[in-house]
Amino acid sequence: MNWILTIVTFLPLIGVLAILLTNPPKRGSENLVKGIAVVTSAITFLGTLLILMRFDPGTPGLQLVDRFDWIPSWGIQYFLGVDGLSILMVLLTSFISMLAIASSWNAIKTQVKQFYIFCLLLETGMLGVFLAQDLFLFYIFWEFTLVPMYFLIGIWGGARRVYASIKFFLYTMAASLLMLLAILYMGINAGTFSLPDLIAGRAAFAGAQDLLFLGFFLAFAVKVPIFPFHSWLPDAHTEAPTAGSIILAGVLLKMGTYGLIRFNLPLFPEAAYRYAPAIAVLAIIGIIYGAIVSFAQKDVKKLVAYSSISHLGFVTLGIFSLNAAGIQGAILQGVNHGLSTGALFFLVGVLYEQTHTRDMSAYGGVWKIMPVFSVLSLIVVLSSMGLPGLNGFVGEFTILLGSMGAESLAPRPWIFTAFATTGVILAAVYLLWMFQRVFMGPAETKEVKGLRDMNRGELVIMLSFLLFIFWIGIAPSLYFHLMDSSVSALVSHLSSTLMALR
Amino acid sequence: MPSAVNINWYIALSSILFTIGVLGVLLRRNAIILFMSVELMLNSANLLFVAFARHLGQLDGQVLVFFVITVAAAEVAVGLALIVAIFRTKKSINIDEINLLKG
Amino acid sequence: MNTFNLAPLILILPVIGLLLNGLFGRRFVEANPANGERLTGWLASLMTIGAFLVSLSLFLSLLAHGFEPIIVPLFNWIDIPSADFLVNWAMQVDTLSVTMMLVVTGVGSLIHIYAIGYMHGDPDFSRFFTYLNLFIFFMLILVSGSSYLVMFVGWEGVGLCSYLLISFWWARLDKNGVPANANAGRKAMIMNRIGDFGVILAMILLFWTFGTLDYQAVFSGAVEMFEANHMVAFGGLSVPLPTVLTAVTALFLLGVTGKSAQIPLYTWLPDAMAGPTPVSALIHAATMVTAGVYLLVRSNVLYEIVRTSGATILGLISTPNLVAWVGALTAFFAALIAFSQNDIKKVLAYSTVSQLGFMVAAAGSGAYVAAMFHLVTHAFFKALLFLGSGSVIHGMEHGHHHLAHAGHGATHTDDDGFDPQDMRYMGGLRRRMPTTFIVYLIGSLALAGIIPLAGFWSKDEILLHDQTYATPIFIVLAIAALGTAFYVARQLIMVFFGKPRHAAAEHAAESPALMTTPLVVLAGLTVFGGLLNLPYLTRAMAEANHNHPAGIFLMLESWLEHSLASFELAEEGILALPRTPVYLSLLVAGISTALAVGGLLLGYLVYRGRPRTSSEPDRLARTPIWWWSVLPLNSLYMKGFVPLFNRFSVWLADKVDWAFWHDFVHDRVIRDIFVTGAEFSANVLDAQGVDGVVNGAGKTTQRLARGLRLTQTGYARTYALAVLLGAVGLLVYFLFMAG
Amino acid sequence: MIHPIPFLLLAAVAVAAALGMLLSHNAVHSALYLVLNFITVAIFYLALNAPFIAMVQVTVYAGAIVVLFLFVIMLLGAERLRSPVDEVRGPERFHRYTAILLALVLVGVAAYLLFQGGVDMTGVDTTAGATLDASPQALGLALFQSYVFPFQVTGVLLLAAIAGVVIFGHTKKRGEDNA
Repeated sequence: MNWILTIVTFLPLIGVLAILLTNPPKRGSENLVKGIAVVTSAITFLGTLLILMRFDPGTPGLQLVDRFDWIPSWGIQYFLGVDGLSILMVLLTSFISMLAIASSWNAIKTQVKQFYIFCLLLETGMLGVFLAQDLFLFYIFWEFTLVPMYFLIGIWGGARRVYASIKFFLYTMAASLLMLLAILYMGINAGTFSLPDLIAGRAAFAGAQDLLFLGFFLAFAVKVPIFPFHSWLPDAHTEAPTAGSIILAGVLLKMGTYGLIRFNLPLFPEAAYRYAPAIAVLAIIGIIYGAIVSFAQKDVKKLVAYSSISHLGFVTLGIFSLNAAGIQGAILQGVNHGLSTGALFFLVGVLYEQTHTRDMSAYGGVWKIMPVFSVLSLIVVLSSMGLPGLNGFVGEFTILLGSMGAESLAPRPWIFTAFATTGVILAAVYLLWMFQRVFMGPAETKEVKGLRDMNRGELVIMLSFLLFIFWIGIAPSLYFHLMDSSVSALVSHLSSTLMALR
Repeated sequence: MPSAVNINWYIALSSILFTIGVLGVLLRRNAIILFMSVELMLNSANLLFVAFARHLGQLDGQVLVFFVITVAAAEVAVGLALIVAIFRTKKSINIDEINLLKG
Repeated sequence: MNTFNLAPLILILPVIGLLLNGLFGRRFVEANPANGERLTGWLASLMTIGAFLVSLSLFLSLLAHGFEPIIVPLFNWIDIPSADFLVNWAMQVDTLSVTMMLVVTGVGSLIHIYAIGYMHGDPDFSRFFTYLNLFIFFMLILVSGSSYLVMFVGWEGVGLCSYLLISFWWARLDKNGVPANANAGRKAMIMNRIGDFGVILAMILLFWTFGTLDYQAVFSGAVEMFEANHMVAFGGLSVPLPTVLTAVTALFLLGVTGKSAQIPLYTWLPDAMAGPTPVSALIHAATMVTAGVYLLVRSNVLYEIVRTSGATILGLISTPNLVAWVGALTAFFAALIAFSQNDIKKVLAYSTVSQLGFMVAAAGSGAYVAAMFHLVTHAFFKALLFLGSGSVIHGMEHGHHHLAHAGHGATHTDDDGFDPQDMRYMGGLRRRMPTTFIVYLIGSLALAGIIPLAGFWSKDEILLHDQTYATPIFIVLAIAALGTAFYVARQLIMVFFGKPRHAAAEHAAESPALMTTPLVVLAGLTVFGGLLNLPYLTRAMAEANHNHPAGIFLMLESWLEHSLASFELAEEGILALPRTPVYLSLLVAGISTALAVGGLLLGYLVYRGRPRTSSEPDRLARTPIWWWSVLPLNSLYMKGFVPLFNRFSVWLADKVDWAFWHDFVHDRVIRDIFVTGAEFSANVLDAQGVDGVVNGAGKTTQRLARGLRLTQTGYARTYALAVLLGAVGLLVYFLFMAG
Repeated sequence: MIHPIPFLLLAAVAVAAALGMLLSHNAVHSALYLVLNFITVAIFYLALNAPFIAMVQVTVYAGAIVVLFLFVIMLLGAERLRSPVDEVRGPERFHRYTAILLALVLVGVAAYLLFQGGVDMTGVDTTAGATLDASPQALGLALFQSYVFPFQVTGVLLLAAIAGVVIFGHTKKRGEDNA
């Protein structure tokens, strides 16, 4: 027992407790609550850094394991562990949560205490999802994240917040139930819920592999979201408050891709090979469809939301390349998308806070009024577009590289790669069009002329995003090394099944 | 620190929770809080039941808890209905103002 | 001593410049416009000049160290051990990259200095120089990277700078309220991205074929596999090497057509003239657009393997030939289109497209040195022409300004339509702007290919090569050369000769020395640039030197062949590279000169004294040539494809995704099913079953409660306390007394 | 059973939540603290090999009962109250002091017992609990075999409760019998 993972996972709850114990704040002086939330999330981030320090990139297996029997009669364990597949996700979670919480300092004016409590609860849930190695525990965390997010959207969201939050909740909940069935089936048949044991005892449920694979896949596909399960995303993204959007795009969607890598691939490798081409087709449709649809959007948040579908199509494609380059690229691209899209939502939030409109036609010429903001936005847009030297490119290129050499997409993987690469063109089409509509042109309206540039706090948040955007773009090796041994173990596990299949 | 948690730990915890519940009943005037405190007391008792069931290796403790929960549910339902009814007439749920039947 | 470890400086210097200017430039300029401009402008220029000096020292070091390529590693970039994928940030200093560095930083420095004068007074002065340094930085990465992926960083980076600089005046709207500048920048970026699509796929194919993207490893691996006749196997594929390389080279060609503005992607370059003129000179004439040519020359081994193997695309045409044809046709059509342009910069833009076509054609037919030679000379004379046109525009604006202030306005009511770039408003400027006129004349004649200016020698080498190996391409290029001379003549006459057709032209003034000095330097380079790769003047001289470069002859070839592996491989007999003849062919030189002079004369005959007024239609306007010169590719894109895409996108977003998938399927179908189920259980099951029982039980309890109520008295709390007292009492009793 | 560290952490949460409920100004907060307490106790149940009870605890207590509380609080608009301190500071000082005193006695007795060595564990097979079959099936069997009569009575009680609530909840119209 190391306890470090447990402690970090539940650290935000201490913040929740502290916030609960504060006096009911008077309107306008909620700084204590905000401070507690920011500090808690910062400490959690430091905690994840501590995990990183104690993490040994050379070990492929789970590390820093916290494991004991929880409900022994059902074979359920309390089992946390971290490995190369999840370490980056854990860091991303705490980082994005910290920035999201910090970014709400001025944005949230009502029910401040509750807001931060939900944010911190959400953080615990997300960390739990990425750390849990027992399927039952995982499922609890997985569902638990829905609740705070539901409230974040439903209480502090935009005009259609109630609709969006209910849709978000029902949609993801419904899909998760299939996963629950699959989990129960496996747990009952194998007598254990802990992932390593299940992987070792795959034979116990190999007969129902296809159905189980689909059960998991649907739950994750909705979360990612993979086309055509994306219908909840534009609503949720658009209506959520800025912090909600940042966390949603930055972390929650990654839970889907992470789940695919963590559960679908090692538990059902044969099914993964069997369905890889079909899923890759969906991924590519997602890439192109998301890009084309986002080009037609008038609402800037919706545009970014659809762009997520496109970006996550790349991630899905990388995962189902089922080779080292593809999967590593997918994991890194998950992080990249979290940073870039998170930053985009933050930037949109800065604008929205001042003008209260998301309609791009209401903007134009923002560059003239907000030069610093605009330059930083440009960098983020370029990062999202995949400009080499920034983070997006590294991930995209690695994924495309993986897909071209994918045995799983044989005999003609290059067709997949070629179609996916059109996403690179389309990304430029919609992002530049967005950039032009918001930032270029003459500054005409009164709202735009009255904008103020970023303040110091916003600048600090933005620079934190940019630090990683540049770092991953210029020197991503460190990040690849973190996951390398785990991914290569996973890939050799996969390819040994492929050998057996042939 | 003793290496393992045994029944005494649960007794301690249960007593503390029970006492808090008692204080809630006696100190608060809000009838709803009062009910909550009662729930807390029932809950602490339940905890002890389950702890003893575990300690003694018998299932009966758990069965009793089941009954307690049922009764508690009924109690809350009725109690809250009462509060609502009282609130309708008195526009207050201050327990100290409900003394109509003072002898 | 060698200076190779100074190489990173050429990247660091521009970064310093751009950081300083980007962070503080605006403050400097706002604090003190005159000094601030000087400070930021010269800071940027000095950084570029510094990079030039470093390049020069690299050049000298290479000379002293036997021309062998040096790799200067910086740090590792993408490293995925389990996928065997490793790309380092590393610079390759070899003769080819140093040539490009010298051109980029040399011409770049001159243009920086020029821009200090040109951009004077612009509110975004510091932003401009930030971008310029950023551009130099990326361009140097492009030419100095030691692998395709690093090259691609620069490749995309210069595309970005191009985007930023074309849309530099993004706030401007044109007469129709269209944000033309911003649109042009976007168009350039998207067109380039279409090309990048090809480059990305090509790089991925290269990786799976050779396991690396480093130039040297790729080329040596390619030759090795080619000799051994290896099959390439990955991702379930197994194909011969030439097939893969055909795909790679064809995809690179797509990248080249994007970056170097060839058919079918050239349409962004004319629009790119919306940017400030120094940008047009630096990026859209001298350096960035030649990146495609650089890529072709850099990949010479791959193209030559395809040529040697005889592999073709679907049995139709081999990729080097395709490259040559794309280049030749672009050269031809772009020259034709230049006929019909009235904007002084648009003429130059199409001329650039056309000249790039010459280079691409040369590279495609195997004349790599000639392509590079033309690249260098073109950088000189086209930069000269663009800067000259900038000077003209500056002069015209000055004249127009002068009018407005001198109150001549009354006589020029048509001023609303005035455009300082429109050649129809010019005329007779040679008297008002003598220095500009002379340098512009030199540049124009070089462009037309008049001996002994630089343009003649490089173009002649290309023509000679194709005359020897590919006659059809030679013919197309020759016609393009004729066309070039013709539009050059038209432009010269319309701008500098005849009578002024607008009061602004009458009052135009010569530009300041800061602008004319770089012009004069470039003019000097244009005059003497031919010496760089002077061929042997007779066949006998060539044979006396065994057809190899010596002395002042063919310096560029002797320099570049160290970087062009296919030269050596051709001599070893592995590759069948067609070697360019090394002596001046009187036949080709004669034809070329005749075409140049003929074209100029023709132009003179057609446009002598024309147009007389700014509204007179062009003399060719009713001829078939004019009709041809409007190649409908741009219209096809902008009027055909783009609206189609827009409509499709809106349809997909509004109808398919929103109305159908979001609203209908989710909010109607799925919800209705749910609601129906819920209503059934609520109305049928609940109301009749449960409620009946409850009502009956309620009455009973009501009666009971009536009775119970009587027992309640007083404060609840008192009772509670009593209960507690009792409980504690009992507890104590049992524990301590009953025991 | 359970490791001391999580036990103490959970216990701390449980006590803190209970205190939170006791001291909150806002009845809604009290209810939420109560939920937290219930959930913590549910976790104890899980640790004590009582999964079914844990589930019932969460669904019935944390779910149904507290929702009912919240519902009533919202219905009455009673969430804002005077501070607990003010509330207590009333005429009934006697009550207050007696209450606190008695509470202290209670805790004191418990502490005394524990320091005395606590429950006599001789002869008790503490390992039996770990292997005790507490599955819903076993519990159900116990309920319907040995405890079937109490079970029926509970059912009647519940019915009575439902009926009572309906009657109380029924708004009488003016002029209706009000006996």
